[in-house]
Amino acid sequence: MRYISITPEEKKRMLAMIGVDRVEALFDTIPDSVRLTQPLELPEAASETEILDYFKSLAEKNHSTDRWDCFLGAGAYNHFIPTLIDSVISRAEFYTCYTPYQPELSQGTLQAIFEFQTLICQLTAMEVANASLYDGSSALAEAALMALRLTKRPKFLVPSSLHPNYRKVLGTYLANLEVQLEEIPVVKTGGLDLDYLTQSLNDDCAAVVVQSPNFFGVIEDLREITRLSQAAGSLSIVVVTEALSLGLLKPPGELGADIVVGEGQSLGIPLGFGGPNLGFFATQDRYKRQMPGRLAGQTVDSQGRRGFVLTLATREQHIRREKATSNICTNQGLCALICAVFLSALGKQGLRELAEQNLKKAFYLRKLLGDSLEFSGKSFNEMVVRCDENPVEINRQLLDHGIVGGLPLGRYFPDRADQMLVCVTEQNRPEKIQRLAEILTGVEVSS
Amino acid sequence: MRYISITPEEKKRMLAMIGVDRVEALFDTIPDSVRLTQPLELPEAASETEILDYFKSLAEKNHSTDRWDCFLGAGAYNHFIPTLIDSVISRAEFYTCYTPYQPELSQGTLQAIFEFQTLICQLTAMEVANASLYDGSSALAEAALMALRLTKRPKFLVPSSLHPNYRKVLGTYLANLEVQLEEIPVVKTGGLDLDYLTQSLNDDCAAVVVQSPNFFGVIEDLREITRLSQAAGSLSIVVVTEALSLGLLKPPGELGADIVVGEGQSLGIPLGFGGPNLGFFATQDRYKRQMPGRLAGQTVDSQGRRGFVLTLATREQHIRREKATSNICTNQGLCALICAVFLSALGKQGLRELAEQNLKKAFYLRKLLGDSLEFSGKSFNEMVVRCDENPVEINRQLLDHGIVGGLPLGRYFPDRADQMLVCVTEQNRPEKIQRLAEILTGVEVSS
Amino acid sequence: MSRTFKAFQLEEPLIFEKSSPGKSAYSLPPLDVEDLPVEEILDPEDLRDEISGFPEVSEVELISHYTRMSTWNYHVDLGMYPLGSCTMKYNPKLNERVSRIPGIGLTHPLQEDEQSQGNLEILFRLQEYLKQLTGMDDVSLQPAGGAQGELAGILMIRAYHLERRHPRRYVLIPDSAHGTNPASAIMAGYEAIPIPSDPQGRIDVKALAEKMTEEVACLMLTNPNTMGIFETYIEEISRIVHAKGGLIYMDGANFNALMGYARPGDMDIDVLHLNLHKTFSTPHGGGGPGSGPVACKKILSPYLPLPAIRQEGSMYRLDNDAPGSIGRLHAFYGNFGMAVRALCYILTCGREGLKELSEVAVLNANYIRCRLEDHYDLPYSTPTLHEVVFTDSRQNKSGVTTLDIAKRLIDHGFHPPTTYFPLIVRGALMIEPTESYSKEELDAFIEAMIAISQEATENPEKVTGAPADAKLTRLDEVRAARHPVLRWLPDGASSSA
Amino acid sequence: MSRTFKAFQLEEPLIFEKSSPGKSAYSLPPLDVEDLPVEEILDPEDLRDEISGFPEVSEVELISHYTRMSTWNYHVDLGMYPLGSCTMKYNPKLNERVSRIPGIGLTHPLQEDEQSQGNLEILFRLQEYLKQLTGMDDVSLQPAGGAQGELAGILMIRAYHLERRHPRRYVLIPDSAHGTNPASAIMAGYEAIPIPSDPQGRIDVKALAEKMTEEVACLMLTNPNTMGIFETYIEEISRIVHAKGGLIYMDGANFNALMGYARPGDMDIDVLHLNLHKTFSTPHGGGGPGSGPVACKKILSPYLPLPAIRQEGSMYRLDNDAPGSIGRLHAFYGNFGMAVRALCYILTCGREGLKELSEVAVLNANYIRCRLEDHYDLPYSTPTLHEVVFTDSRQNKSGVTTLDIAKRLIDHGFHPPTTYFPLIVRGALMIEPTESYSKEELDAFIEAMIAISQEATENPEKVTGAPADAKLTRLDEVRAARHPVLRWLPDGASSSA
Ligand SMILES: Cc1ncc(COP(=O)(O)O)c(C=O)c1O
Ligand SMILES: Cc1ncc(COP(=O)(O)O)c(C=O)c1O
Repeated sequence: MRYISITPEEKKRMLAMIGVDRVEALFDTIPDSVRLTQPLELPEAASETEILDYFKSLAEKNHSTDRWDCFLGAGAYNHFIPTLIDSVISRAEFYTCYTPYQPELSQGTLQAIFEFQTLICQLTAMEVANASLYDGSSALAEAALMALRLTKRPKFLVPSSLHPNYRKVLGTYLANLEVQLEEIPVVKTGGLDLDYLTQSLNDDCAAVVVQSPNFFGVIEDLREITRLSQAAGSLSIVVVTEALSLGLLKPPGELGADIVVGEGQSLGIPLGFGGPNLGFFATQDRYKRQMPGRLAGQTVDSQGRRGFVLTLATREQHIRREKATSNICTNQGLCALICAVFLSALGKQGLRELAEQNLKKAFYLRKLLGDSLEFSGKSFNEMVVRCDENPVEINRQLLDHGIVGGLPLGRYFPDRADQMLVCVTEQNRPEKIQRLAEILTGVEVSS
Repeated sequence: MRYISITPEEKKRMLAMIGVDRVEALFDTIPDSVRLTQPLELPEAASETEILDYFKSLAEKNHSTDRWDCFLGAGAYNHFIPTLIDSVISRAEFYTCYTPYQPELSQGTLQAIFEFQTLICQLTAMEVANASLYDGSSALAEAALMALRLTKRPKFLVPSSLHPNYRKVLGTYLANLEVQLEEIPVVKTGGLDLDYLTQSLNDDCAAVVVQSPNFFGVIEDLREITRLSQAAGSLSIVVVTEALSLGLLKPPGELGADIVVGEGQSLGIPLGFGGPNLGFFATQDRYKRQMPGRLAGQTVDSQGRRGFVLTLATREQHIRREKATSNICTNQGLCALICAVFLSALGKQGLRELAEQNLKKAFYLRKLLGDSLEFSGKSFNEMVVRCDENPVEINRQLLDHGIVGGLPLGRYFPDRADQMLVCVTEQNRPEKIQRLAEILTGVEVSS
Repeated sequence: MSRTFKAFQLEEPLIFEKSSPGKSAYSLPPLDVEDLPVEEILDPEDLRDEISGFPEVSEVELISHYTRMSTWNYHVDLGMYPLGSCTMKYNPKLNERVSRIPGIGLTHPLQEDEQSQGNLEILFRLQEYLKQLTGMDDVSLQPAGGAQGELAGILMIRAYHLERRHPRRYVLIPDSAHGTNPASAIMAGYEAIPIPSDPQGRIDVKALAEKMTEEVACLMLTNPNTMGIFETYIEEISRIVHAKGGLIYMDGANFNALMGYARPGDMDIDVLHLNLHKTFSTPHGGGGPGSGPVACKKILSPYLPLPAIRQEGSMYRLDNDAPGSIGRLHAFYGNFGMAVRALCYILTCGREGLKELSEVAVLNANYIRCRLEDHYDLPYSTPTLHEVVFTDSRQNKSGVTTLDIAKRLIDHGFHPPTTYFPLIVRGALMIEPTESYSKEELDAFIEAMIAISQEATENPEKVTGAPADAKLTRLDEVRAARHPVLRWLPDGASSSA
Repeated sequence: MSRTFKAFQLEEPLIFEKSSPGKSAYSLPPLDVEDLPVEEILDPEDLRDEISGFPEVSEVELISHYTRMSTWNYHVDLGMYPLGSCTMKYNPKLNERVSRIPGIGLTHPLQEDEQSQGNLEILFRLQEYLKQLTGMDDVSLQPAGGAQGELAGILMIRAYHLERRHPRRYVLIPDSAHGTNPASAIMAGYEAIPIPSDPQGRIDVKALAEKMTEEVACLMLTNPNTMGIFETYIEEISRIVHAKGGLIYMDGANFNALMGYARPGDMDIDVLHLNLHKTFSTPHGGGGPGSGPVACKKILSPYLPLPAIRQEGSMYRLDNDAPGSIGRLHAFYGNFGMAVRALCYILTCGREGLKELSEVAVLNANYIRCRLEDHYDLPYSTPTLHEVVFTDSRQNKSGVTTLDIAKRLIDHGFHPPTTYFPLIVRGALMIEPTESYSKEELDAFIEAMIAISQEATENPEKVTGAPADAKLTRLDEVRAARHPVLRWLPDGASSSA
């Protein structure tokens, strides 16, 4: 067993020192009645070669984006990942260490978290951000819990344009807490119904949740929504599933958001079949003691030198147990590092350029799709298309063209069974965008 | 340009400090007449995405061993490479540093070289080994040059069973030094002709060169050859192109070799289209001051603590210039590290087990080939097969079975145009070995 | 040879402090469609201004930035990391490689099942193995961490009770439990009632019997518990809880003690979570990502999070159809990449290997215990499994505390154990060696601990002033919390309370 | 913020000293053919005994062994590494990734050309770009290092003269040349004649004219030379050499100074080598592998090493057919992996980028020169390009030498420059910053150098006693050479002279 460093000989000596004769004796506190008597039904150890062969054979059974042009988005985006990221996160110094409980031995991780928090603040234009949460959906749930703590009000307004899986996770987290979720419909633009929102807002409202760009790809009028919300004494929680959009769009913090949560996967994290992802959480300074999750803070050592520590731990489960702001312990540390490296690598110019490429390439498709678009609202890199055929069927055809098509909306919205949510990123080649448009519209693209 | 860290603004300030106005002025010592006036005809900078796409498209044009079962050996062997090797050598600490000229800042590299030298000594059963040479072939050439220095005799006996490319490199290095190379033929076993050798040995002989297992895969009678050589006052240079054989076969050092050189590629280094490889060089302690190449040695620091340095530098070009034992400067440092990691990972048991697997799988093919074998001598993992058809033609057929066949010997030996040198390693699957045998012999294998 | 030496390392400012205009570390292909001005596509007022203070560095600087920072971390590849309850074992390189195979990692979670058969097989197979290892009937890999696994389990318990028309109010939690346990119970809408430990360090069965009522939804048990002690009276505990219609949740964070020796499923456990980032060798990543699969008995299967992964003939598919389910906990399927690594680990170790891991983990902990018990106070004489908890009570006499001992271990070249946890042990020093390290490494740790106990008497300032040999001396945590500086600001100013 | 701080690091014995029976770090699949005893296949006397002292460690130990050792190295990703003549520039991560694409790296060198078209394209394309960059007519990528490139070039020159029936006897080599130059000349069967440098640090043209006879095969010139000085009189030099039928070899190790500014091909150079591991960013690997392509004018093309890579229509093929060739220098095609990286680098930088690299490399060197010339003696006032050589003559007055200054730089957190080379400069300190590092890093280096020059006067023992902050203090190199211990031996004994 190459992962064990004690030899049989040493085992014997150690057992002798301990004063037992067989290693089994060390397990004697386990009553016989619950002790395993027969061997587990597990395979024999496999060699490295066999394991690599096996996983490669599994890989062959997936339609991966290195071999297919993929137009799926919906909360997980196929973006460029600079090579240097893996060089950084493959350093054992970063990936094998624990949460930085001992700051003197963890300044690398702590400084990186501090930088990550700052970058998220810059990106969202918020005042504070935490060290990460599991993913965008649970970050939203945590934001709702925080809004509950802050407002003690029982109602959340949630648009139907929120990512349906986020909606479900929110439901799971709030299920037992005696709150209501009221749904706000969307209008023709694809944005949420502001009139409906106005009417629904009252002093029962803990928070208005709004995703922008929303699940249908449409950019919401955040300024107006946060204004309405604030007027009703409610908080506004802005959800961002496509974090790259923050490279270009006015950040929620400048538009009045109280809490901004979202998914950072776009920022350097491989699609990875949906995980690990990166939940981010930002809010205003005045709310920081109600935030969930870890926070790195700057301080000094006993000689006055700058250093970083985990701080405001009295919010956390390991100190406050049942009074904690959340149960979260392990978060998505390495993904936060990835995100920090990604943002630092792209930097001011690169992030903008990448975001613009997404906008322009998606707009190129929008133009090709013309009348087939379901919504009139402006979008970043996603859009909903009405199809003449069943979208699932269309996707099957697309496979023959080396294309993994968009998301058939019928999967989540029975009344949208004829629609497909399509995402275009910088990774999609123009030929494939054209081919997609042709198959979706039946009209040949002249190029 | 992401590989440059000076901003345009900084450039200006630096130029001002230097006292010139344009950066071009710094090049004023280059006469106008030889200065480049028009831009180079090189492509524009390509992005990371484009570059990855390009190299992946090139990869598709190769028949690589991750997709084909490969029966080529002949000095480059397709062996298992433990994953941990790349983890070690991908540490920038190891791969980005220079030759350890400053020992206080290079103890990691130096200790690794010292370990490598020891491992090569253990493997070959020789007393000293250097820090590496370019590859097996130039290591042989350097050995010949050393034999010249030691004996001052003008003749080398070189068997026809020496790797033909090694023979060529030897020729290149010795071309201008007034020495003769006399060829020793092989006998039916595939081993060199001992009678011929006996007759050719005289006091003109600087060294007898012998490769074992030889180019035809046959294990030579090293004990007898070194005995004969020594009796004539000649040195013996043993060449090992398949270093893995040393995990099983009696090491040259126990059989009387004066110098053992070879190729370490088998020991953890990817095939890599033939390079980088790893020349190793080992000899007896009494010859160490005539060795080419770098040597790490143990010493102490001014406080008496153990440490390592490059030593016996008076053999080397940077100290002795034209009187150096060789011109070599940069060697194959990182490949030596790979080899050290590989040998330490496999260890005593693993190396033996891997070597045995090669032996047994090759023997399995030997049995299937039966009468088609050209030579009767014992072999490790390579053998020569006589074919009914043109081996190049056979190789074409094999491709259809996912097999990259052996080496058509006609490429090097016109009189062996009907023969193929086949290598079997632990990487070849039994089905493919069977298929190969079937196609080579025309006889179906019952399994 | 002493374990450590002191040498220079390099400082490094914040990335923002290195930044200057005109540097960059990226390259993008040119836009390959029509290049319209952004303003023609979006309303100018929807566009953000340049992000002030955002980094601008070259690739070279970026790499040296993170490389330097990395050298300030202690980590598993460097040496023993005996952080109790965290199972800081070796993270195999093969896992990392396998998880980076493009066809596995470069896959979109919303592809049709037929397009993801490889990945679904990974999930399915891992589930099956975890069922076998734990003796439970069903598994969901969705929880993205241990705490989320707990939440899932408690939500399932609640759903179970709800279906029986009575969600109940309380969750019983031993006072030695991890903080996530009560926090998770609360998030599921319960109140937590602590159960004291008995003088042997186990759950006080009498107290349990007293608190156990029909208002109690479940007991949250950690087994072996956070003292490394097996809950030997598990059967009695189970009877007490089940007799009142309650269920038993097991925190399986300490499963590294049990593999091949005992299975929660055979102990009447109803639901548990595992930490793939502990027992199954996936890296801790400086704080995640982890993975906290939840495993349950049949009675709780209907409530498992969605989607489930099912095998139908030779096909795997995602199943969202379970009306009783607690629903989703994650936008997709949890931290899939960790599942890949865990499966790779199980296949590498195999049946025998996994058992040997637990065996050696327990052996090592007992070896440390036996060699240190003359030097440090052992609060419980009860036999322990994979970890051992000492206290600082002997060293207190010379004014040396657990914190001091921990910090002094740094100077001896070791990461400190977990400190002040479990809460019921005053000044706890919780040591979990795992199976990974050599006897030489264990001995060096033991000797460092012994040396510190001597220093505590002979030279206490050395201990209370530690660390002296780390990048920084002790950090002012009070100041960090009183005047929080949680981000860098361009003008050197800082957000503060 | 000071550049360095001191903190503990971990010691580590030799791998042999960690070894004990029963540990292993490997796994192999079971043998999948008939398992005959080895003795039935081979003669027992052909089999070796167990290798005594061979390592036996676990994977965990192996990883921590090399990880700890790695931390004892200074390296390019950590900071500036101003080793003159070595061009210690950043080694792009993208190069490393590209070189590890399985379809490129997992290829056998003896496959038929049709099976290796991708790799042959890499070699061919790189050759074409190097031709363009150097202005030469032909390139071979076979030499596995700079020194082998030199050997190749000199052998080609010899072959050229031999074909003209007179191989000639001498090679003229400036006294400032790198040691490999004379060593290579000797290996090709020539005698080396040194040519002195003139007071400006250039080749003494008069002396050259005197030594240049019809017995001289070639002049081996380094340009810019090892002082970083361009050989401005290159045209006159060329006339002198060529007039006597001699050829000019150029050591192109310093090509990082010239890209986009000048081409050896336009300077009447007949043959040169480049160091891909200098100018073209392939990593130095702690001493290789490198790559030393040789480039030549048409007159020397027939002698290039074999095989050549040719394009025929849309196919690439290896060509072994050149009767005049000097033959092979490598069993296969040289260090192919380095060619992959170099091509990746050229494509990444592009025409403009390569020029900018040279520009900034020269700018940085001149900036350092200008900021240090008040503090260190500059032996030549001649303008320099990509590197600058100072001496220790000012510091000598207080007993401080180049060696001391170099060692003291370590304490300041920098890798020292090249020392005592070129040989013609007494106490040379040869600084080559390259284009990679930031101005902050250059400034920090400059300040460290200035601080040392102050220390040399004010506190010379600090300098002569350096390094104080490295893993070890100065090592006893004399002892190493007098009593060589070149390998570990099981009994702690050692081979010695
Ligand atoms: C006993 C115990 N339970 C639960 C947890 C929580 O696990 P996670 O950090 O993955 O949320 C931990 C981890 O620290 C633990 O030690
Ligand atoms: C000027 C000069 N020439 C030649 C060489 C030799 O190159 P290599 O080390 O690749 O053999 C070097 C390298 O140190 C050098 O600096």
